[in-house]
Amino acid sequence: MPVIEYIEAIRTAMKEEMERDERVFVLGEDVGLKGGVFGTTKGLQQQFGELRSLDTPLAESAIAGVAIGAAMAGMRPIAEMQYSDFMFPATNQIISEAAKIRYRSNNDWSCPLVVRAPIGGGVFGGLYHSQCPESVFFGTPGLKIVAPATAYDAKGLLLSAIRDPDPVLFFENKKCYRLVSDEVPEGEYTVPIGKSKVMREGDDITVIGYSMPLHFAMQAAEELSRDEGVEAHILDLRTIQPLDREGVLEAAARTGKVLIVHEDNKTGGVGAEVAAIISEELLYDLDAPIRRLCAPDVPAMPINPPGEKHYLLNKDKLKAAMLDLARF
Amino acid sequence: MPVIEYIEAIRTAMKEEMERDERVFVLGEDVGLKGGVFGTTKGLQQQFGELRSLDTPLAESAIAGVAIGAAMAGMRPIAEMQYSDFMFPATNQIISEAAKIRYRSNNDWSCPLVVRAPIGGGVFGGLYHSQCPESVFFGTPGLKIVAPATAYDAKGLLLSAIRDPDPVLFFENKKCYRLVSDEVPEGEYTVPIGKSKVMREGDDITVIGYSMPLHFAMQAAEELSRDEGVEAHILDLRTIQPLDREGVLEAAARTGKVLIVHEDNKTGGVGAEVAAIISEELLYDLDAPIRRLCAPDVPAMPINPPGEKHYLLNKDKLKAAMLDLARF
Amino acid sequence: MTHTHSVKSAPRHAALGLTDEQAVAMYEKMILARKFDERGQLLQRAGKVNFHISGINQEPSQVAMAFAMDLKNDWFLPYYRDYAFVLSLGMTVKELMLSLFAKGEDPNSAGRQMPGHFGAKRLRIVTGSSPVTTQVPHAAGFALAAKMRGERSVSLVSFGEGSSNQGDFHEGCNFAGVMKLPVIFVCQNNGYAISVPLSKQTAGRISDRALGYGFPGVQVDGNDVLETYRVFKEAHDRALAGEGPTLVEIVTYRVTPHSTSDNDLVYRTKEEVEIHKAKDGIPAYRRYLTEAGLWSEEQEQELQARIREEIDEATEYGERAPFQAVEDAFRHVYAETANGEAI
Amino acid sequence: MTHTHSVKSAPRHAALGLTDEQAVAMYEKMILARKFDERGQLLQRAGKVNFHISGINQEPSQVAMAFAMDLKNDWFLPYYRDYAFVLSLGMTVKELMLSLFAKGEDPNSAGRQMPGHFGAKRLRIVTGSSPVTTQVPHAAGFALAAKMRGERSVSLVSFGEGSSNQGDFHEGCNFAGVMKLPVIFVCQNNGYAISVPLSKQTAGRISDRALGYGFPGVQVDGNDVLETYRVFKEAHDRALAGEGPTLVEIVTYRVTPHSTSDNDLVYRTKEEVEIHKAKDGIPAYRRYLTEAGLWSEEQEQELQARIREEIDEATEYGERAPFQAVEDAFRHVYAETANGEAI
Ligand SMILES: Cc1ncc(C[n+]2csc(CCOP(=O)(O)OP(=O)(O)O)c2C)c(N)n1
Ligand SMILES: Cc1ncc(C[n+]2csc(CCOP(=O)(O)OP(=O)(O)O)c2C)c(N)n1
Ligand SMILES: [Mg+2]
Ligand SMILES: [Mg+2]
Repeated sequence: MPVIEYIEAIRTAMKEEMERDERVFVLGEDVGLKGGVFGTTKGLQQQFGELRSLDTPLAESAIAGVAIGAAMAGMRPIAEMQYSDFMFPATNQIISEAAKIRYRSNNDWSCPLVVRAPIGGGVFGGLYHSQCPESVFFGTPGLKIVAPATAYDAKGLLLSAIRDPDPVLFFENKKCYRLVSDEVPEGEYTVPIGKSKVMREGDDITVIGYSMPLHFAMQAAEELSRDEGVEAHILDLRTIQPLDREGVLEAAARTGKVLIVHEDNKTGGVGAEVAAIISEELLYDLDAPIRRLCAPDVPAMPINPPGEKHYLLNKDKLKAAMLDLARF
Repeated sequence: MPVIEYIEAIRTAMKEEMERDERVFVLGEDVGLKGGVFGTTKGLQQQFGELRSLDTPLAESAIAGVAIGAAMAGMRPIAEMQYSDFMFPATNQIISEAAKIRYRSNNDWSCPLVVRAPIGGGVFGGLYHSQCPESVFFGTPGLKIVAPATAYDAKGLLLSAIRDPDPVLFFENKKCYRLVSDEVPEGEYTVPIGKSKVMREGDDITVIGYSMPLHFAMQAAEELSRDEGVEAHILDLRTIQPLDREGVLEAAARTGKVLIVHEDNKTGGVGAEVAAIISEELLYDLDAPIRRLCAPDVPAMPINPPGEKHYLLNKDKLKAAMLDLARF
Repeated sequence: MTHTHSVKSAPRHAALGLTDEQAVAMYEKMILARKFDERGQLLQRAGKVNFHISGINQEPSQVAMAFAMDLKNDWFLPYYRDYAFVLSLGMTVKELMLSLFAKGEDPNSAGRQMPGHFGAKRLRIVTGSSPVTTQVPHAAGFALAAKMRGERSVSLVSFGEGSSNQGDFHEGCNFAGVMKLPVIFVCQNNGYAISVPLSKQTAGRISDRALGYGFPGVQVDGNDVLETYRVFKEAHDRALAGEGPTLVEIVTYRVTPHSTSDNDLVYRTKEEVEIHKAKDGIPAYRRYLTEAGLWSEEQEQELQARIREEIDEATEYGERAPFQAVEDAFRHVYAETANGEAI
Repeated sequence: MTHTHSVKSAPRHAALGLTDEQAVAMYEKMILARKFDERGQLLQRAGKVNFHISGINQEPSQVAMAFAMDLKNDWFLPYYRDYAFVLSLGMTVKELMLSLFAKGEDPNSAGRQMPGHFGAKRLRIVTGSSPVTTQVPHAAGFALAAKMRGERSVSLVSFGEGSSNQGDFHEGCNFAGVMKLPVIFVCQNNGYAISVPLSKQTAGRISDRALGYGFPGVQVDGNDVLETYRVFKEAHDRALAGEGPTLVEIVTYRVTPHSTSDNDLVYRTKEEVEIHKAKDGIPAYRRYLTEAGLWSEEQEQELQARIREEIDEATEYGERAPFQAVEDAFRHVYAETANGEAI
């Protein structure tokens, strides 16, 4: 199987789905000739024309709102937010509209929309080009939210998202774009929304997370296995809404020691819900308090390199936390 | 001490603070002659004039954005969102701007702003006049969030919020407006932001929550005490950001059995964080799994009375859950 | 925009391309909407329903705009005062009553949403919400879909003048303007947004805003049924001809309080309201039809009786109908599979 | 708006009320900004900094607008290309370099924010963020505060033409319009928003939008320094006279790629860029000063040398300065008490 970059997997998913289904189109800022500021939509306008790879005015509420209208009309829009930091102007359209259209119309109308938005830091983007906005949208019923960590999942989840009959927020990690490459089948396959994946098996500690920090966890796990004989069980949530309850509980029960990781800040993050689910269901199977390793409760990372590094998770921080938990 | 209504406590706080400090003013839709759609600002325009009880155009992003500008300029604006359901157009101003102004300027600028917004259902308001938006803003560093349950706290917290040097979201419960009355001192006093309050002492179970559902918990607790001999310990968070960790842990440790309640839907709510904190710190002191009783994960309550009732918490639902936990 | 009423001999409606039957049907829809609306107010006062929001005095222009549209192909994004509009699109009084009573059979939302929150796919009426102006970009989205699929379809979206100050108005209009989409933006300027008069909403003229988006803006007297029809017909023609959007500002006046929860005498005088009530477009249009030989006192009485019966029946039906079963209250957050599970 | 250059004998700048010293100072600021900006590009290419965003070609009008303002009383809400503007307001090249190198001493953000995110209370420059157009309602808020306190203060806010399509533009302008606030809204229309040309941003003319908010909109050639100054002076006078806001659309062109991360030749031609480079307002202004007897080749060489030295020093200082200590990286989320705790 070909090994491709995470960003290539996203691009390929859009391209193949646009070839397969003419209702699919992508709209956003600079997605046309430029192919997106990261290059995610490169080539789509050349192949599919100006309407299906549509440069919009600089107005995120309209990008979402127009896409919602088109989705209700039967199209399958993919709305790109240039950075997830810039999707907040579209919050009302996403939360008040996309999320509630099916419910409020008692199933008469629906909104099969994908909103793609790059999350995460580590690119010297500073406060407003690095944020993780998951916690803002997490907990809004009616939305599905996915956040792939691998190229394979990125393609498979994006296909599922496009085909899903409800609105899906697709949080792609901009640091993964070119850092992460893995085997991706050519052609069609889907990864189901709502199902987590065991990335690594182990019996000593369980790490639960999503997106970029899992790669640090995997690296740390290899080192811990080699150096300390500690075997980590690592679960990739992949979908953060709806959470895969069974997957979470199974992974937690496996070792009884749970570390939850994400790059979004700790308070009010997805990790809180994962911890709450475990403490609701599995309290007596735990051998250690549930720990969370997340970004600090600070607006976002500074642009200066030491500050950014200080803010972000990395392999060493993961390793220390994992070892500490193993030794508990 | 005079017993006054919750809504009166809010009005009085604004009035007294506007008398004391001429930098304080209130702006929003219909806050002027009409005195707000609930009557919260009644009389303020007559007393303080058109500028200090300012009817704005129908544009929440401007209400927040203009207030942010005025706050940076040294004023103390109180921005009223007519319903919390309608504050989502202002999300970008609140999350990208108000919350980050001090941090991004390295303390050169600040944003002493209060955003008042009525939350909660039970008024036959349906999907868009009943929501609890806490989880959207919870977890955004730089914001403080309060949600009083009593008239006493409403006044004391609003004074603290107005005087706070940072942005505070003040979530007042519209069902409490006229249903809840209690003793409120005349004149100035403050309730500190970030401190919870024990509403009732007991040794059997702990109920932790905020806003309206606490009144159901109190009623249920009285009945359980009388009928079942179960004594509930009830903690009002009052501030939901920053959470009063010590207060939470102390209340949880007191009984070892915790029920968390809020009207916001369960997944991703404030209750998840409370559960996560307890499971992080107190795992070995628990005698039962941490439970949460919240609204279902549904966009919001229907307007039809049976549907609304089915959706909302009430004394009986609380009582059943509390008894069940006591018997665990 | 200037215009002259050119054809001298033919009656105005015929000159505009309206048949006699259509001209009469328009009148009937106005009366139907007015009577439904009055019943809604009564029902609320009688404590039979919690809430009613009225479109009284805005019916003439709402009917006119509906009659200028293509009911088979266009998309409609109304706002909460658009009873006369949706009745003209084919919604029935019974359906409106089911919505008013928040009953399960209500096609708009099965009694989940407040009355006035329209939506019915079979009538191409797009589901709406309470936060104002969100529907404006949706209308552009429907028009974009039509353009992509090469369909001859126009979308019409309406909203109040207060609501035109939301960012979504600007973003939606500009998007439609730059892509020359077939959208008609309708601002029903009734002078108030709850208690806030136009003078505190904006210092500009709403119709002038179109200029900044590169398409025409027209102001029209909403009490003049046929002129309003003409303006919409023209906007519809432009849209179908690929000439892009039009912004229509209907000048009207809200004669009722904002809703049954509002006491308007706190912020305006009875006299002001009376002045505007006197300008009601319905009697004027009735006079027009009478003078054109299309309407008589007998027809009026027959119509009033028929409508009273229709509304009585609908009221009774609505009142008796069951609420949505509470077991179903939490359904349809997401699509369900055939066996009722969420996918 | 029409206008004539009335005074015949006096040179243009004098007729506008600018002293010779001011006229020359304006030129010096343009050159300073241009040279700083070129250095920024070099530093990025040399790998000394990660990122630079350029304001080249927009300096003449930025300087003109600053010189029309009252630096003691007005409030300034610039956007990321406004180097020439903030330099004219009193920010130093050294401070800009500290920001470019993201160092702790940077007064804008202590190296937390990207370069071009200005803010300095001592200069009445309001802290800005990356999401575009959020500063527009803030400017109305500053003006509202001034009005409430009876201060003679104007707020000036600038943004790009792409950004003028955000809802916050509409809401902020309308708010200021209806309350007749002393705000100058400045759209620096440089033809592109990253890769998207004006023709895909809007079908309208930005300056025309003011009409819909009830205040004047003016389009001005940003390469014409003195005409730009005149327009801002007039807007400032109007604001102080209580006549409310003005929208100024500066017509300019972005000759550089969007930022150092952008390759503009993917979406436009070199020829197009060259045409606009040839219209640079700086040489024209230098000719004007020379013809007015205010500038000479010697002065030019002295200036260039002085500026080079200033920039060299600032570069060196910026490069050597320490980053903010990581212990301080998480401070100032909330106000701290005297002993460093959050309150
Ligand atoms: C975003 C938002 N903010 C506030 C409200 C509350 N609200 C409902 S109707 C209304 C006034 C609308 O005025 P206008 O647009 O002029 O329409 P009208 O009611 O006059 O027909 C307001 C403020 C709302 N529904 N949505
Ligand atoms: C809300 C938001 N969306 C997207 C971006 C990404 N972005 C940064 S600059 C820019 C283009 C701005 O164009 P314009 O307003 O014309 O200003 P210019 O850069 O041309 O001076 C975009 C899309 C952003 N900063 N904020
Ligand atoms: Mg109105
Ligand atoms: Mg531009």
